[in-house]
Amino acid sequence: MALFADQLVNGCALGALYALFAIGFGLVFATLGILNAAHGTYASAAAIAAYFAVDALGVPFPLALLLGVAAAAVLALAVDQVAFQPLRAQGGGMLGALITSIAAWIVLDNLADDATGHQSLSFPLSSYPSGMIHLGAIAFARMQGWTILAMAAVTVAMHLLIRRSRFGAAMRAVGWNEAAAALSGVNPRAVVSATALLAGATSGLAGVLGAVLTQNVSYTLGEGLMLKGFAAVVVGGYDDVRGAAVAGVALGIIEVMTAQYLSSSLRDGITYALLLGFLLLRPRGLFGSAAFTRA
Amino acid sequence: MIRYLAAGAALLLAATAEAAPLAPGTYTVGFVSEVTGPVAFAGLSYLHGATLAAAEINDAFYLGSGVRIAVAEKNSGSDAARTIQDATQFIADRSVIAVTCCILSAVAASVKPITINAGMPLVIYGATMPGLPAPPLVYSMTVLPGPKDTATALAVAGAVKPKTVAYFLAADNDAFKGRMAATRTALEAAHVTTAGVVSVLTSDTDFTAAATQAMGMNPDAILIYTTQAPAVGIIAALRQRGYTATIVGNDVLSPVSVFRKLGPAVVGVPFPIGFSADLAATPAARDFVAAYTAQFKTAPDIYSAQGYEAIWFIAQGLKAAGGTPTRDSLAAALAAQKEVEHNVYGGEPIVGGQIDTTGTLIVAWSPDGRLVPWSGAP
Amino acid sequence: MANTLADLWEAYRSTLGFAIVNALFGLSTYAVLSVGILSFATVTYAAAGGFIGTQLALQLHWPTLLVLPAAAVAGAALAWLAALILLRLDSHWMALASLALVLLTRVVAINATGLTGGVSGLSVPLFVPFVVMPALLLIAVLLFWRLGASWYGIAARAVREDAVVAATIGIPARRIRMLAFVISGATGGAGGMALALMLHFLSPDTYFINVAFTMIAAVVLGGSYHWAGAIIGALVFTVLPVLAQAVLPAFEQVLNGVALLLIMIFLPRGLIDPRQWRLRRVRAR
Amino acid sequence: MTALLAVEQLGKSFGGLRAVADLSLEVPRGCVAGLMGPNGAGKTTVINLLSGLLRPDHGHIRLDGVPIEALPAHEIAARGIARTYQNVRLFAGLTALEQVIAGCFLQRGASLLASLLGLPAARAAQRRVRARAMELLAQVGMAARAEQLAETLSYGEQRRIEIARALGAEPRLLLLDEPTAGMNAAESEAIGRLVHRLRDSGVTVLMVEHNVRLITAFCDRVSVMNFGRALVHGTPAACMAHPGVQEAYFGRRDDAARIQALR
Repeated sequence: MALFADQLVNGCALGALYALFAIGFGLVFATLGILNAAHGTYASAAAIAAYFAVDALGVPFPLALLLGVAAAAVLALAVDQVAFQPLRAQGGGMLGALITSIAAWIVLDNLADDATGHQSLSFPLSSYPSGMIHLGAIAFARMQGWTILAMAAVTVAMHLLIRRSRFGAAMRAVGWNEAAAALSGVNPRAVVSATALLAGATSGLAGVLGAVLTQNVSYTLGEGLMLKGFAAVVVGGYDDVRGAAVAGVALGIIEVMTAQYLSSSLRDGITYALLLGFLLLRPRGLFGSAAFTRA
Repeated sequence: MIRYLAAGAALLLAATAEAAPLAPGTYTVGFVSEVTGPVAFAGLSYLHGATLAAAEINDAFYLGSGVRIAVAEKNSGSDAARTIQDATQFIADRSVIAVTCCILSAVAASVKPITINAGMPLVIYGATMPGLPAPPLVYSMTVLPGPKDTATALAVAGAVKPKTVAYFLAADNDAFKGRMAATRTALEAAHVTTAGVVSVLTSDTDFTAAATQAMGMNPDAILIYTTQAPAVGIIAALRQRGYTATIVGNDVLSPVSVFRKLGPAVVGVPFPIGFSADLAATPAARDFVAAYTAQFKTAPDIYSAQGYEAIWFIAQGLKAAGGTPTRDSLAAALAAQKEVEHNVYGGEPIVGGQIDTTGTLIVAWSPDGRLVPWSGAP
Repeated sequence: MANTLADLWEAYRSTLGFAIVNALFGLSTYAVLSVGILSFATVTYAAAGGFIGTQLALQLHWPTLLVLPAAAVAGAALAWLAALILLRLDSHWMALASLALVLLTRVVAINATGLTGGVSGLSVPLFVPFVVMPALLLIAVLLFWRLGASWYGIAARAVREDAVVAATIGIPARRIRMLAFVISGATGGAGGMALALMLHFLSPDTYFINVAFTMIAAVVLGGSYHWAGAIIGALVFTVLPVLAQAVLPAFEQVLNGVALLLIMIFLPRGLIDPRQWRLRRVRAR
Repeated sequence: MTALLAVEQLGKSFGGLRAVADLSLEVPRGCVAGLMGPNGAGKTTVINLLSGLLRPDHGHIRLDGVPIEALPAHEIAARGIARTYQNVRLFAGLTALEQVIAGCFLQRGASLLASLLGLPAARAAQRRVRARAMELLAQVGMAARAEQLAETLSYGEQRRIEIARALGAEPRLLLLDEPTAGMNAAESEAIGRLVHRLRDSGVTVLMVEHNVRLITAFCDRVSVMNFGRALVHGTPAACMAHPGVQEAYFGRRDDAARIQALR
């Protein structure tokens, strides 16, 4: 039973990373209509920036985490300006943005690989709160606890921001119809930039926390998050922060439990089958009401 | 310089008893490198080792005066298609007499039939899949890790006396599957019970759950049969979660980057190694370490040694072929070689095109980041 | 001179072979793009063609030349099944679902050891005369050329540009898309077997992200409004790395990404763009 | 003899909004029928229901007595209903001629295999389709523009090409959704004459139209809708005089009188 409880916490912590990643990914998709294949590279970049802040500059971990998150946000904004803005100006469709995001993904992944010297680095044990916490029979790493808390806090904050604030209303307006939003006094360019920043920051948070949890600072960090985070977005629904969070955590738990009680070779198969299943069984529910685009 | 000459002279006496001297000229070896892509960190070491070997061979006039060996490099980025293109370009280039390549087993398996079909001698420098060598055309300069793993596991079991052990296995890597199976059989024959096998995938990054799973089996020791990134992640997760008993690693733990990354977590973890700059035992090995460190500002690793051996082995074959060697005569000459004469392992017999080393060197990282012989302590 | 030419041919023959394989993958992607669908499932068809074709040759000793059409049939059959599922979705989700299919393909390739050799891979000890490769491409070109010139070509463009309007002039969009999937599957399946013949070894990673990337890059670079675009794009993208390696090996991959980005921004319709030709023709008058 | 098109108790809601409510109307063979109503009356929804882009919540649509409301759009096109769109929807990147050839899809007359193999029958069918498309372009006065990209043409020209494309399906009933929107008086007049020519060649036409003058001049009969319901059917003159219509268009009756007085 203690093993089950331990694995449940492990699954939650892993799922929290997927959830954090999925929140930003879904945000960009809902607001900007972009499937951003480069979203995972923000996570890698944040981890690398935070690592060098700790390793080369001796910055304390909480500050390094903020630096990493900020770096990811700025990177996301830069990618948006370089890879997506020109297409927006041309009125290019979603296919074009998908392809430029793949291009950005290739470029950033390779630069990240160069930055870490083609290997995986990790934060020195002494640099972050690394001990174990024992709650009764359950044992988990301190950082796992922080990760779950961070995910919960970000979920609540983002939900309130999107559903309750003026800015959130502007975001939803741009997502619905950019031209109409502009007419009603929203500055779409500002909303787009802010969305990119927010998405980059959440992905960056997932990156730094994930780098600590998995002792992996390299480009593979973002790639690993990418596929699972993407599954979480689809399963949870891209336009609802709570959905992404729940689905991300659920996927993490399913993965861990599958490996523990079934077989790790089934693990990815189950995740992707779940992804495909949701796409098929809830296509309209996920895509909204495109009443007569289907002939 | 003088020591090269001395080494060269000694080998000259040993190896060229009957062969005619080589016709003057430059003999080119096609080297398919992997200096970009997923295994670039090792790819560079192989290439450096190979270029150092060629320089030594030429400086020592090992092949005779006016005879030089050249290494022509083409980068493949570890992509099978690119490797094949590079290999066919070497095959088409009449001045190339042999090709050496491949870290990844799948890439090596793709290139092998093409070079065999073209009658081109192929020396594989990195891939560990058993069964790749096929004399007279295909040779492997990689010491097969499986037997060394088993020997290490038995030695550790003898010292630590575990009742039960758990295994970590990279389930999507066939080589490791075979290595684990052989070790498991040997350990079970020595009455060490298997508590369980935790499967991971080579692309995994999170090992907290896997570590929890293994520790839930309460093993007296844990043996790791995965590629480098998972092995590092598993050791880190196990130690973080408070596992203090014996962990047995494998040769992927040898690069110094692993120590830099894991620090105290990996100290004392035993694993077998074919070559270590810290433990260079023979004069040839010490010379290699010194020359390599002087030229590349870093100590050679196991990969550097394999790249180095590959070129020396081809040179040895060229010398044995004598006259004006062709790809055919080189192949025939390589097939006749019983060992790699200029080696850094302290003995390197060749059986069926596959090299081996005598004995098993079991090492562990010391707290100050050097490889030292394993002390036998848990 | 003749010797030099023969050497050149020997040296770059395999590059041409891979370019042809990539062109087949590009054409497979074009086949569905030409009805407005972005699908990564070409990777799946290629895997089906490659593994099934190889097993037919190894287990049932089919002659190699017969294995290629069989691989095309296998790819087409799988594509038909995939279409039954995917065509229920709207375009964005179709692209995502096809990606999920690719990920599942790798899971199957690892676990279906009887078919794929599992993680240890599958040796393909089959050799065909090189002329088979250009012949294969020629057949594909004939197919796409005839399709483009027939009523299917115009119906496909109508469905791509506006499936709703197409339906109201009597074009059964779903059936046209089914057809496109089957054509994509056949081309992808044959391409998968051709890749097996080039590589002589298949591993679970053979038919994975690399193939997806190559085929997308080929179509984007070459242009997705004419079948010739996929072929030109594949040729350029196969040769480019060989050249880039000579110039800036360390940043080769980065250069690939930058090239893709610049093409998409400055040449969004690719190198082969029939619309541009038409506009120019009108202006020239 | 039954009407060509008979709509019975047709209803369609979007969320809570009843766009079409219990609408019934008939279009006899060989006439030009007009469908009028203020903005938001549900006219375009009716066209979308008739052409199969929307599925009705209830009610029937009969073409020549056969119910078609459950058929997919391309089946309805095959049964003989073709349409144009309020905002011209031509295929990007295709020439004028290709647009019309696409419209002739139902007349393709060759199997895919025959076309692939280039069999003589398929080639002949292809020539026939091309000739027919040219003929249709000539019929709408656009033959000279055949090789031009449709998106480079003027709005009025694009509308004509859209009509030619719809005619390619050889419809019995042609639905025109505001065919003169954005046109000047002369262009509108020309469209009106074109519609008459079509009627005379045997095509029944149902057009949604705002232009009261055009309706009066060219329609044989009119149905007026408001709030998704049919207000009145009849000749154009009778409909215009109907008080409900006046109210629907101009607000309350006394307002309408005042507006009349102001003129």
